[in-house]
Amino acid sequence: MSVSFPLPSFNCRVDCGKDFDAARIRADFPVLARQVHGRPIVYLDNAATTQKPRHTIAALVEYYERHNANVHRGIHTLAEEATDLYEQARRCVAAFVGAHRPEELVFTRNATEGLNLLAYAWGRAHLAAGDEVLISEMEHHSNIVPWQMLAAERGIVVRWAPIDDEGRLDRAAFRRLVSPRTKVVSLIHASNVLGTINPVAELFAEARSASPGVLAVLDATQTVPQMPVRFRELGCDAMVFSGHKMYGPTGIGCLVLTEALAEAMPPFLGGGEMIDRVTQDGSTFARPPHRFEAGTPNIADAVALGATVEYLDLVGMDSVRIHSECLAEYALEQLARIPSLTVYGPRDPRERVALASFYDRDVHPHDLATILDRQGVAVRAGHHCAMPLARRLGVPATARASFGIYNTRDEVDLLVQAIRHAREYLGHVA
Amino acid sequence: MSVSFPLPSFNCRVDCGKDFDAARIRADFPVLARQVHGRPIVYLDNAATTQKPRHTIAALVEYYERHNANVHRGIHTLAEEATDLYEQARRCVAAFVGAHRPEELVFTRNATEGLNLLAYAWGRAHLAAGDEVLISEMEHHSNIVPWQMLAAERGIVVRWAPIDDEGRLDRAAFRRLVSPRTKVVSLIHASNVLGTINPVAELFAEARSASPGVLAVLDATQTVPQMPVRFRELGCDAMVFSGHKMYGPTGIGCLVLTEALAEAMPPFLGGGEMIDRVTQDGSTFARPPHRFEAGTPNIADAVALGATVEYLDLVGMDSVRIHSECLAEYALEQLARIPSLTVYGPRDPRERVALASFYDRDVHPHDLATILDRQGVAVRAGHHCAMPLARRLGVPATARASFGIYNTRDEVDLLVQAIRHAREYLGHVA
Amino acid sequence: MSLELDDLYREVILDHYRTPRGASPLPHPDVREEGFNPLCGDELTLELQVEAGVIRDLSVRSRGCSISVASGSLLAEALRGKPVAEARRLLAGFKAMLAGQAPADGLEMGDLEVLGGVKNFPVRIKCALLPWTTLEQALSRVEPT
Amino acid sequence: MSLELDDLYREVILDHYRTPRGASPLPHPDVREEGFNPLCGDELTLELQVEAGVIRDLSVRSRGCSISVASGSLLAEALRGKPVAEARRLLAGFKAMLAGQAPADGLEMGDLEVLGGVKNFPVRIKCALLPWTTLEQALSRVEPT
Ligand SMILES: Cc1ncc(COP(=O)(O)O)c(C=O)c1O
Ligand SMILES: Cc1ncc(COP(=O)(O)O)c(C=O)c1O
Repeated sequence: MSVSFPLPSFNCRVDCGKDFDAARIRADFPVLARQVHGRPIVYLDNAATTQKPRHTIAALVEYYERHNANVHRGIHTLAEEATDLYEQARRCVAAFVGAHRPEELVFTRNATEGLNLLAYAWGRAHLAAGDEVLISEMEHHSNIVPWQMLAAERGIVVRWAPIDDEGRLDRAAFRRLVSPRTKVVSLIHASNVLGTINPVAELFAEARSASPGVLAVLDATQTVPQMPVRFRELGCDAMVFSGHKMYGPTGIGCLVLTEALAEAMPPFLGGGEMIDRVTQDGSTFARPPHRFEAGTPNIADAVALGATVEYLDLVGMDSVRIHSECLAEYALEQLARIPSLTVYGPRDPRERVALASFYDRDVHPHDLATILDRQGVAVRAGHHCAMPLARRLGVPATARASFGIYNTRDEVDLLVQAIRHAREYLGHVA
Repeated sequence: MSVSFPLPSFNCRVDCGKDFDAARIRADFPVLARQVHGRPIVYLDNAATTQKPRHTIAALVEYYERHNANVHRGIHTLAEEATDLYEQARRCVAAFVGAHRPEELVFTRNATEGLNLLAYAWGRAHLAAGDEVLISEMEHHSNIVPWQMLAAERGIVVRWAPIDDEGRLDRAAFRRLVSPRTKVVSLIHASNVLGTINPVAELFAEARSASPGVLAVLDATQTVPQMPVRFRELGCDAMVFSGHKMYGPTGIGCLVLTEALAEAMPPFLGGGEMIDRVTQDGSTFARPPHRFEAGTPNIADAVALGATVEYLDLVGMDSVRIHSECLAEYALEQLARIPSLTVYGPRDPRERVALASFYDRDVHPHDLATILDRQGVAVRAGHHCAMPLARRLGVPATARASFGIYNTRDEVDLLVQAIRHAREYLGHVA
Repeated sequence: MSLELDDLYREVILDHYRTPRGASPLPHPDVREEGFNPLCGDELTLELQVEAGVIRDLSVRSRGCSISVASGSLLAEALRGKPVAEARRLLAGFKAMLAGQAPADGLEMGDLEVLGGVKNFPVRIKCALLPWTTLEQALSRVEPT
Repeated sequence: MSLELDDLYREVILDHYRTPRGASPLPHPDVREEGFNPLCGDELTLELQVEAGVIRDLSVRSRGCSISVASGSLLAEALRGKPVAEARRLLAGFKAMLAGQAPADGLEMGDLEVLGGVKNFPVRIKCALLPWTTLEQALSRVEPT
């Protein structure tokens, strides 16, 4: 059985000078019809979570109205359909991110759970006091706290690779930090604050040559929605990302693992679905990926994530990447015209995903976000779950505009205009 | 801001002789319009997962089409709306299960994650070699495997309270098993195989008098959808259940905790949302419930679970319980007329939730399930994630018919008829 | 009752289910292998006696549904006295049949073909395969490839 | 720009933001308390000098948005020289105001009322509250209730 979701049938005209047929894409996202404070919404908080195309929403509705059942153990028709849809979604998403086999993909709640799963299941089985986990100064809390918790429990050591003043990882320092004691190197693919895309394949190769058995982990949460990401080409053993940041539903994320890693890893959560045999004396466990999916999975959202990547495939991730580079370039250009702003991260849009964090000398990020909201412009203000990075940048908070496939250059103009308004409103030169 | 979901406006006529206005309720569940192998579906696999009312589905659609944003840290309008909806859902669900305060409710993926959270976070902080965890012979794997994993890691001991031949917990044996060494007593509220409702308030009181500091954990997964469940009246410290088995979406469940327990518990997963302050030297954590909700939560499904309990409140859980008892009684009566069947669990429907597991002397449960499916009747066959119980019953598998609020006595008749057909088809006396 | 169901529950299958062949334990098995399907609880014990590359005798004792029991019984009947190489060919052929693929050229499945209808019942394929995957394990211990 | 926004950003508030009052460290504080809002990163240091139940002097040094800075500055201005009991009443009154509740009978909020508009901006309430919840901590150390 296969369920087909209604899909759009346009060809993306990708052209840096134009807007990548954004009008057509926008029509796929119902929320963009909303007004906020009487203005059409300009949604620039995509790095926090993206909006959802109607294909994704329709997949949820179709699943619940036609096929809903529990998976894997059922003999009746709905159970068979639900199982097929769930495993089909696994195949779709695995293919989308360049896994070799569907079994390499474990469904989690979000990127955070994926990283914790590694720290708990692999970390507790394979790390001992004195072993080092190397992360970077630009990590999201989800790639910091799990390792710190393990450090507190097991005496492992968390090392921090610093960034340079342009917001790039300091390559020389990184090289000095990797050593045979480095047992894990876990890196953010693109920073959710700086926008920087890290040369992770090279970094993992360097780590591996210094410490052959190192576990290389990639947090691809910000890159999967913005560019083609091929798991097997990035030199990592494991990769995590979140569905809700790639136009999919909340509550579903992925942990991609090489077969070798998956086999070497004991289970994390225990319960139904992940067992082989349970007796009063002990239990044996299923093979990956089910070993890591205890209890009833988030079936509907996995299915909807499958529909989402079908949609993204149709839009074309190469086109998405061009669009994202164009918007990054345009946004950097336009924001640079407001002299009171400091914009963080590298200047070259080819090194960035489509987001810009900035700090206005005169207007605190929270005030900016509040005043922008009244003009319909949604940006985020705060530490963006990267407090050590905020400290490194020397600011308590930044404002961040982050772009998705439906955003346009016009919206960048609206953002800039809104910032100028905000400055004026608070009595500063626009 | 408050969002209103369309709600039905009928008065349930509850009367054991009638069918609790099931026709009206059925109309709320789109999937029930489906045909399977040319027959209208008779969905009797509710203990595995229930179907969803259109209110729940509509809440998902409304969330994604109007309010979607990330929660807790956003200043813009959508972020504020999404946060309000999410916290409003927490309040609804907490009230629905009789928690004292919304902060007592932690959103998880499912019941399984809730039990693992306790075993990992509380168990690893408070249990040492030789401490005992007491569970029963009728537990679901999700209340077995997490404790076994902890036993393997920490040398705690898992003790099993036996059941009697009628499928009730053996009270005398239970009393003999509780001692000051008992640090956790974790019990299923109603068995997903036997249907037995355990007298948990009394059992927890007994455990507490033998071991004053014992942690009392309740797996209420099968009772929350079938009867009024009041957390604070059951004498437990923690309680888990799954949204998808109570007419809500997949991917969302709850762990309810007393304030005292929540405060005494270190975090489980680390990442965004659950921190207070993160520095390179270590982190401090937020207060409950957020301490236990790392990363972006499953916002949409939490909101939809809130809509689901609004729906259930309207139907009225007292009425649901009467309906469930009536169906249990009728099903037991009718199944007893097939002499080749052994039906498990106590005879008195007041001691049961609405499900019946049975074994046909002549027809293996898988064959039965396959043949029933061809007649549109969906039942489950297998060990129902309770292998130790299957072993205790002395059968490799059973067939199980489990009922929901939309099932009717007519459907019980169809089930019985279909079993007779199956027997005939395989050459046995119907 | 639908025609398809008759595809699954052929008379031959029900006969093998009611009176499984080759179900007595062997006095001196060279290898004993346990098979288990965690999804449904089906179990079986398979024993082989192998001499000079030939399966002299075998036994399959199943505790499971009609499909797994019949599949085990048909397996026992089909392989008694067959060379191990032939058993491996039939194993591959059986898997192919249930995956809906064409058999290897010239391979005769004989009575085993009655289980072909199982391919239309995806959730039951594991039942039919259980004796064969257990055989695969057993063979790899007798005579590693 | 909408009227409501003017409710939030009153001229008085912006003035306190630009030139916060009471922002110099005290030479001999009796208590020093750090306030922190993990959701947004706002931080402040509050110092008190208390003699015979009266707040002789206090200092609030904020690193945060206009609302939290202005709220700290207004707090410092309002409480200097006030009895601790009075400070507690104002604290309760301030919380009530932001929760949209009526103040206790006869309580005069004075200049603090300019922050009343914050209640229409739920996500900014925490900004306005931060100095006050920090004060609450500090008072509980000076003079436990
Ligand atoms: C009694 C009981 N507990 C726990 C569970 C596990 O629920 P979930 O798979 O949703 O985590 C189930 C589900 O079958 C159950 O019936
Ligand atoms: C780079 C990065 N990693 C991880 C996460 C955590 O994602 P989630 O909250 O969905 O687990 C985020 C989200 O902000 C992120 O930007």
